[in-house]
Amino acid sequence: MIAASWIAGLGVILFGIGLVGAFSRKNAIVVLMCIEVMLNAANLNFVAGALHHGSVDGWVFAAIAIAIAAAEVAIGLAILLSLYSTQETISLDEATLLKH
Amino acid sequence: MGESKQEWDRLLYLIPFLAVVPYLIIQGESSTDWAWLIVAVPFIIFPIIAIAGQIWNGHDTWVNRFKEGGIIALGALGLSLSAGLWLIYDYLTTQPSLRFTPDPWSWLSFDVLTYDGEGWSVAASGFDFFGLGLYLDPLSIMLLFVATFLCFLICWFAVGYMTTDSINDNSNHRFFAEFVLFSIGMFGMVLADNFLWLFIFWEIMGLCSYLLIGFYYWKKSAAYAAKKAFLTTRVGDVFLLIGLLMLYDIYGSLDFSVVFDDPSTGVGGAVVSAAKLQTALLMLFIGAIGKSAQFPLHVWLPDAMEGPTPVSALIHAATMVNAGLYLVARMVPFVDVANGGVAGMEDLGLIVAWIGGITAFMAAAIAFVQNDIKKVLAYSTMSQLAYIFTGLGAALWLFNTGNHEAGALVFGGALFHLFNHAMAKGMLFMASGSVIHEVHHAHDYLHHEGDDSEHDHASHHDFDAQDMRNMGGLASKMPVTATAMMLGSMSIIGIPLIGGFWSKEVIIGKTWYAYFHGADALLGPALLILATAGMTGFYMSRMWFMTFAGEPRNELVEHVHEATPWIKTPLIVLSIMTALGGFGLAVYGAVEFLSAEADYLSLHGHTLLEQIIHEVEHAFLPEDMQLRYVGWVTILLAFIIGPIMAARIYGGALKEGEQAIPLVHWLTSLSGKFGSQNVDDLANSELAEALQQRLYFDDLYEGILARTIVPFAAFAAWFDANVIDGAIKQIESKSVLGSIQIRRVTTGSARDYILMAAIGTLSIFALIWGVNA
Amino acid sequence: MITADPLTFITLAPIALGMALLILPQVLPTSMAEYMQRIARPLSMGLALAIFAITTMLFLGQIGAIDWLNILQGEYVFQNTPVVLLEEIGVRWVVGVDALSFPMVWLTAMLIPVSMLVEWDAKKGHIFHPLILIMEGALVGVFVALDLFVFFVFWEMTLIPMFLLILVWGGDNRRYASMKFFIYTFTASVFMLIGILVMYFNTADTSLAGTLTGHHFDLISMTAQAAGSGLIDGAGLRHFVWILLLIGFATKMPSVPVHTWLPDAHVEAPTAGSMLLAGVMLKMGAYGFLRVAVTIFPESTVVFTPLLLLLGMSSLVYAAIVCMGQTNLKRMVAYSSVSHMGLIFLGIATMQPLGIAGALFMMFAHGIISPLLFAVAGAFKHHYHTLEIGSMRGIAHHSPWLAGHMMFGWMASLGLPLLAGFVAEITVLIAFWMTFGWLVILPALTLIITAVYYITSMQRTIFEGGDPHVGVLPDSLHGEEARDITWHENAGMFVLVALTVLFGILPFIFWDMMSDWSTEFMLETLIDALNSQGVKP
Amino acid sequence: MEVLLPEMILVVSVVLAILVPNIGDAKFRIPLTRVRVPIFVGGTRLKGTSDPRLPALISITAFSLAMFFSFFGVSADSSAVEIGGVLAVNSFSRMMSFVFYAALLLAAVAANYRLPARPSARAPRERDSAAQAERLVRSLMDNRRQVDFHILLMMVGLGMSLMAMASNLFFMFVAIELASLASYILVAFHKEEAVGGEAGAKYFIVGSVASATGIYGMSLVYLWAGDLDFDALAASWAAMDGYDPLAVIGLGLMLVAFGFKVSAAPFHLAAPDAYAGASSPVAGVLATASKAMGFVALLRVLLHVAMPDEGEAIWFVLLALIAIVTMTWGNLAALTSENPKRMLAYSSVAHAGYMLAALAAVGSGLGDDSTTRLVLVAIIFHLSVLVLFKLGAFLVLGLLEIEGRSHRLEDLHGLAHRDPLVAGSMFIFMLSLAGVPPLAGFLSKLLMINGIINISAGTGSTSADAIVPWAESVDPVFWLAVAIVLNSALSLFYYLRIALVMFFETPESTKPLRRATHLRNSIVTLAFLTLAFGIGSGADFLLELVQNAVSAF
Repeated sequence: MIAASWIAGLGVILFGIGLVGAFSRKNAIVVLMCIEVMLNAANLNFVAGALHHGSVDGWVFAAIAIAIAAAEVAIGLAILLSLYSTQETISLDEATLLKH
Repeated sequence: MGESKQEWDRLLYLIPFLAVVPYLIIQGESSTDWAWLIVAVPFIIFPIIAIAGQIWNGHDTWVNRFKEGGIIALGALGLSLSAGLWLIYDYLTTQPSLRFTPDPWSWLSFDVLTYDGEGWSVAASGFDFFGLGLYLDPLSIMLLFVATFLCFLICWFAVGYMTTDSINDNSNHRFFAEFVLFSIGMFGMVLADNFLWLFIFWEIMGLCSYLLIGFYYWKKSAAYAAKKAFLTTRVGDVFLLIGLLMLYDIYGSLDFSVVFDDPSTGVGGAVVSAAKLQTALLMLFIGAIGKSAQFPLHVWLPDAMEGPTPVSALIHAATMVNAGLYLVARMVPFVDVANGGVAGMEDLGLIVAWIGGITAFMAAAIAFVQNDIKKVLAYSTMSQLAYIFTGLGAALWLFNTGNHEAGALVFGGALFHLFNHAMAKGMLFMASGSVIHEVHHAHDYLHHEGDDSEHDHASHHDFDAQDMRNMGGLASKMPVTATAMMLGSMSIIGIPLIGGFWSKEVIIGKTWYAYFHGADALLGPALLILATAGMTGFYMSRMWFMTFAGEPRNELVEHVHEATPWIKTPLIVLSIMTALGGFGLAVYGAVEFLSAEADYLSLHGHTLLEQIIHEVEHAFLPEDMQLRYVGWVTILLAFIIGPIMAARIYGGALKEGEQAIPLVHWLTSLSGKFGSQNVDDLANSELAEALQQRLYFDDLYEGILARTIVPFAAFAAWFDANVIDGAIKQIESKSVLGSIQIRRVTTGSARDYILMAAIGTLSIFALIWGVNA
Repeated sequence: MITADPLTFITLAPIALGMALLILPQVLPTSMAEYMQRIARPLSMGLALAIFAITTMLFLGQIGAIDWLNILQGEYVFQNTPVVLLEEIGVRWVVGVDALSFPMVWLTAMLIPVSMLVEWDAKKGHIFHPLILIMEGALVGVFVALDLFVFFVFWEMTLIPMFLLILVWGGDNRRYASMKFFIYTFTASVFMLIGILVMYFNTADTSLAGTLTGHHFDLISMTAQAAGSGLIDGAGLRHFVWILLLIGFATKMPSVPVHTWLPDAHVEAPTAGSMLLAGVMLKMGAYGFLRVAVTIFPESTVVFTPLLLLLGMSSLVYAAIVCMGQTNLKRMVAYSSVSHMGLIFLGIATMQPLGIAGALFMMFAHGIISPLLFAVAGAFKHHYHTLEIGSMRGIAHHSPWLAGHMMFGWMASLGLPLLAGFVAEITVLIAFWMTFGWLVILPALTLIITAVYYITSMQRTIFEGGDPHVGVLPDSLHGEEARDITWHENAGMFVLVALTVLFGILPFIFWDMMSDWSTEFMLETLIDALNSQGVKP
Repeated sequence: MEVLLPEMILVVSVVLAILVPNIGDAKFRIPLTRVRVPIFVGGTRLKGTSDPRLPALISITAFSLAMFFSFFGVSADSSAVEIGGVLAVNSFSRMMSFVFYAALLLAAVAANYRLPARPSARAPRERDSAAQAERLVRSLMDNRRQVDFHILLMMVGLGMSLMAMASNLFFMFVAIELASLASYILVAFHKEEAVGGEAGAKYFIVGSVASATGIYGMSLVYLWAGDLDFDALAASWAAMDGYDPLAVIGLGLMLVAFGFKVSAAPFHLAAPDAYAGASSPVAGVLATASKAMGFVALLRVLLHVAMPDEGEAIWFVLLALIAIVTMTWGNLAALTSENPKRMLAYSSVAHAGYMLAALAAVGSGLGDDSTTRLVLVAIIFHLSVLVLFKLGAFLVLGLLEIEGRSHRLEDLHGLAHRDPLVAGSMFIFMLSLAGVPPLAGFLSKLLMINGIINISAGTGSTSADAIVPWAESVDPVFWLAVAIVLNSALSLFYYLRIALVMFFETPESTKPLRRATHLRNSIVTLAFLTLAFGIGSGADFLLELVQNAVSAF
């Protein structure tokens, strides 16, 4: 059995990757993926917590979080489509009509 | 003269006004109970004239029937005069029980905190209120007479003078309203029973002086002169105000009755410090200097002649300028050590005398070169007032050194000179006004024929009806005026037996007396006024000769004639007053009466003849040999040297065939006998130039102000807009800059937002870690 | 209601009517709306006059007869039955007047109809006059409110109609001026708000206190507490609160160096706005200072007397000097207001009943005179379309009434005796001499400076035309014929002129109550502070 | 279940909104038979049910009812009803849901004019000109979007309301996500302009990162405590010896998520873009309801969980700093903003700063129960009245948006001439935002400052006899109050600028505004309520309500 701390550690790494990706990548789809990674880091923590504390809650939380992530991706893609339809770009650096 | 008969009809309107006092007398009322009428009636009348005049401006009835308010003003002043005479009569017959009436009401009541060494508490006594009451003594009685009498007469004069000048059309209501307002100030100041109200009325006079000097407001010179007069006197007034504050702090009251009761005891029984009191009195004196146009605040008076001539006559010669003298005269109880005054204030008297002496001499010198008839009179006024100041200064010194008797004599003499001078100078100004008026009319008459009005305007401006160089030989054309002016000049010069002689003699004599009795510092003023006596003889004679004697220097003199009926009457009345009144009063002991040494005007138990001989003997042959010489020198200078010098330069007989009334005619012929001396060299000298420029005082003041106050004010305005407000604006503009900067942070790229939030989060963690570590 | 609780009526009725006249035409059908707009002006004037009548009746009937020497601090007349407004935080509707506030209430009630009269022909009168009516309610509210929350509410509420008056009816630069006016004074008063809240925090948990906070805003109770055990423990905090209050009040007065909003606001404001601004709004500062800061923190006041002296003196002298450098008539008059307001601080700084009474009378007298000045300046703007002093000469010929009022107003303002301003000046100066001695030379010199700028400005506008029949008309007239003021301007100015004379000759009408109140105020409030601070003459 | 009546109404309404417009004459042919069974869903829509105005009607009715019942929930006695261990319905949560529903109701009313339904729209025919055809197509599109919009709006409401009731941290997050995800779409719903999609995208991306961070933080907390029930967390926190890094970091990361919701610096950067890009009613919802949601979350986590019984909370300094930076940043940035919506967004940032400052004062641990309650009342009161004037201001912009655009200051020019009543209302809103008495904004700001002063003013040394020693001795919390008032003063600049252009400038078009009766009435009502809740019995009533709610917190 893998110790909960290892799982949580993986979570830290994933969260870091996700966060760094979120602000370093221009492509909105990639950023969306990074967000997914961050959410997965949280899922790992829930799982680790469930293991550590021996409660089921963590598993449930993780399952629901996955559902949230799915919804988020769906909504995200839809919104990005609408961005694309008006500005023909999904680069976050180029969609800057709104600023200052 | 049908026209003038119609004019006199207007006087019917005066009857209701003049009937009031007789009615009250019949009702058995007391004059002091009704003294408020003197001030109140003009107070009610002046807004009526102003507003009615503005509403019915140019309306036929208003112009012709009411003389644009002149008749109403005359009525009000007539009522004041009658009430004043009633009061004076009562005083002269029943005093001293009438000395003063208590304050009928408290105008301002209040409390003051005092410190008793341990703590503060509301003062139990003293410092409680200001009121307004009536205060009568010989001084105020004399001034009341001068004020009411001259106000009435000069108003009478003005009705003729002002309403016949086309330039005043539709603005005379302004004149009369302001004139009446002025009379409120003068009457009130004379009657008020405390220093505060004295100051209040004093300021009202200042206002009217301003308004009336600026009567021809469109003229730059008039507006400038008005401003100058107001501001210069304001400087004095402010010091006067400080003096009042100090007096109030010392005595806890400004009521004459309280203060004069025991001048050496202050509020709460404190002993009055001579140094403090002297400072207070000096402050008051600065106020007096401003009002009476003494050096160094004298610059406004000559310019004040921009006002209409009746104004010059009343305000700037006969009444308002006396306010300063009145104020100094009121200081006597403080310094009179024989009657409980505070010792150790000799310097006050010396300062007053020196200021007087300097001004007297300086003004007389400047008067030498003036060609404007009113300017000569203005400087003469200044000089004569300075005489009185010198006398009062000597009196203050004598009182303070314990020499009560001599002090009282010179004090009385000074006040008597005030009276004589007011009468004479009022008349002189009216006479000069008569001359100016008629010359002006003659000029208009000459230039009107066939001219269109535009040209008229131009010539109107070029011609100076006041310049004596345009006159000469008017004696035959204007007999009444010439005589009046002659008598007035004589009085001012101090020709023996005529009004001013009696008082001037006393002033000069007693100033020298004070010098002989220890006031070494008074030598200067004594010499100065002695010299001035001779100079007065010169410039007054010069004025008269230039105007009335010799041959006409301008064609228009031919067309001059005394036509206006309202003008002559006051001249005649005042001529009599000047010629005989001064002598008469001197005989009746005016000097003793005015110095409060005697309770009544009387012959002191002698017969009239005895008293006349006594007075004459006393004047010409005083017992003190030193004073006898002084007296003779005075007479020599004033009577002989001055006029003869003037006659040598300016005198001349009338043109062949012209006739004036006998005395005048004789005088002009006499002046012609001294030949004519050419003084062109002297007239072109630097000294003459300096005198023409009024010894550069005006330039000096203006220069200083222009170089200090004006840039300073501009700097202050700049400072306020750019530094104080600039700081606020800086906050605003810096905020705006900051705002633009901070908005740049919002780049529009979501990546940056995330990055910034991440950095923010990290720094927050670092911070928390730091705080907790 | 009017007889039972007149103060509430005169506060709320104008606000209610004003709001109704503003809002109803917007929501009513067109014909009724037009009718409403037509009657808005007379209706406003009617209510304003009614309020003036009520106030005068109160004075004649009752207030004038009270012996204010026996009225203790915290006792007010015409107090209403308190109404709880915000139970949670202890706010109640309590109104009352005493000799400090009543003259101000009367002044407001008098000035409102006068300023309406002067601006009788204002554009969009159906909005203008109701706004002035709202202003009246707010101003009266400031003076009668005895609950600091309500006081503050009215205090700030006065800004809103004034802001709109300047913004909509103002001059060319009204945008900047209205913003500055609002922000400047608002900023100052939020400091005051902090001060009030600290005071609030220290009030005792009595029956008045809010259910949520346990404190209350009741001024009477605060005064009592301050007089008893002291409202705030610790001199440091007391001083701090005092300074916070001072910031708010001094800015409103305004005192140098926080005065610069005033000239801008005045120059741009419409005539009625300037009149009310100078006539009443400035007095709010002095009133509040005495009512709150001095009453509740007498010791701090005594400690900070030098500061008051400094502020008052610099306002008086500095503003007067700045006046001399102005070329805009209204701006000059505005600075002269600053200068005159300096005397109020000086009067209070003397710590003499006489000085405080003088300061009160200054508030009152300036409240009559300065509206006249601004009415005159406004008439210049109205009829000559310019306020530049140098742009015209000899106007007296074309506008004799205007020139007359100008002359009168200017003279009244420079402290001519027998006019209302003189009484204030002389009394403050007497008290000033007693306390500060030769320092009086500065206010005294200011009297000269005041004369200089007033006389000079008059010289350059109404005099010196150079020709008896034509003045030098300003370019801004564009060849139009110069006219005199209209009948309603004239009437309004005449009222002010008459009152200036009335209170100059018979100052005791209000002076007596002010003086008695000041003595009582001194005895009850400041004298202990003076003794405890060991102040010696 | 009747305690959840408002939420039930919303759920039912969502279902109805999905179903009802689709009711038609569709028939289902049973396979292999010819029997056609009418199933009523699909086919040719019935005239009555396919009316494009119907969804709006449903949502407005639903929100009204929900608001109504929520209100009774507030007034009811404050004993909580626990549901499933994750929901606690009490007067506090009802108060908040009341506020949420009110805001959403107004947004729904406004959206009615923003997304006009055109029952008359039809498919273009061949003889129609190209322009006409395009217009017709757009009308049809608008009609289609009605349902989506209102469903999303109701979802937002549902999420927010559940969030206010959550007694479990995870459930709270889920509810927040529900509301947030719906609101992302609402922002992107503004398709008339190119910026709508962009605003949605940015808001979505930044928001998702923030919530991902928050969820990660929550997972750390779970790792630490093993339970996410608030009471359990509070107990764990109180029992914690020293500070467990997991708990502290988890708390910190959650603050990021909430900070984004309340738009606190430095997480607020996307907010102005989102507000400016969204349609005004939506922006109004973001600025009021969404912000209130964030604050409720903050209150729950900070005060319920992470507040020690005595002494300073670990987050005190942090929050105080954030508060000051937030309010200053917001006000400063709003100062020169030329876009009214952006300006209101920045102003909303500033208001978040004020509330954070009040919250920070509680965190200082100087106050007692009553002062804490006072601050809470202040914050909730402020959140409630924000709906009046902040949303009101957005509604005015929405009114302008109906026929034009409202993203330039020029669009407001001369509004007073075009529509005095609306301009007057806007003026009142602006003054209230600035905190000018006697408006509601003043009272709420006063309560907050008062709370701060109440907490801190007593801390100064009483022995200090001069100002400087006293100022040195007083707790720094006091200066938060000064910061708030200074910022209020600064904020006047831009609030008054709105008033200025409305009264001062000449309008670009002199046409009177469109008579959007309900919207206009709403605006005027809000203005009136802003006044009524500022002083007097109205304010008294609301305060009592809030106090009642806070006592259940």
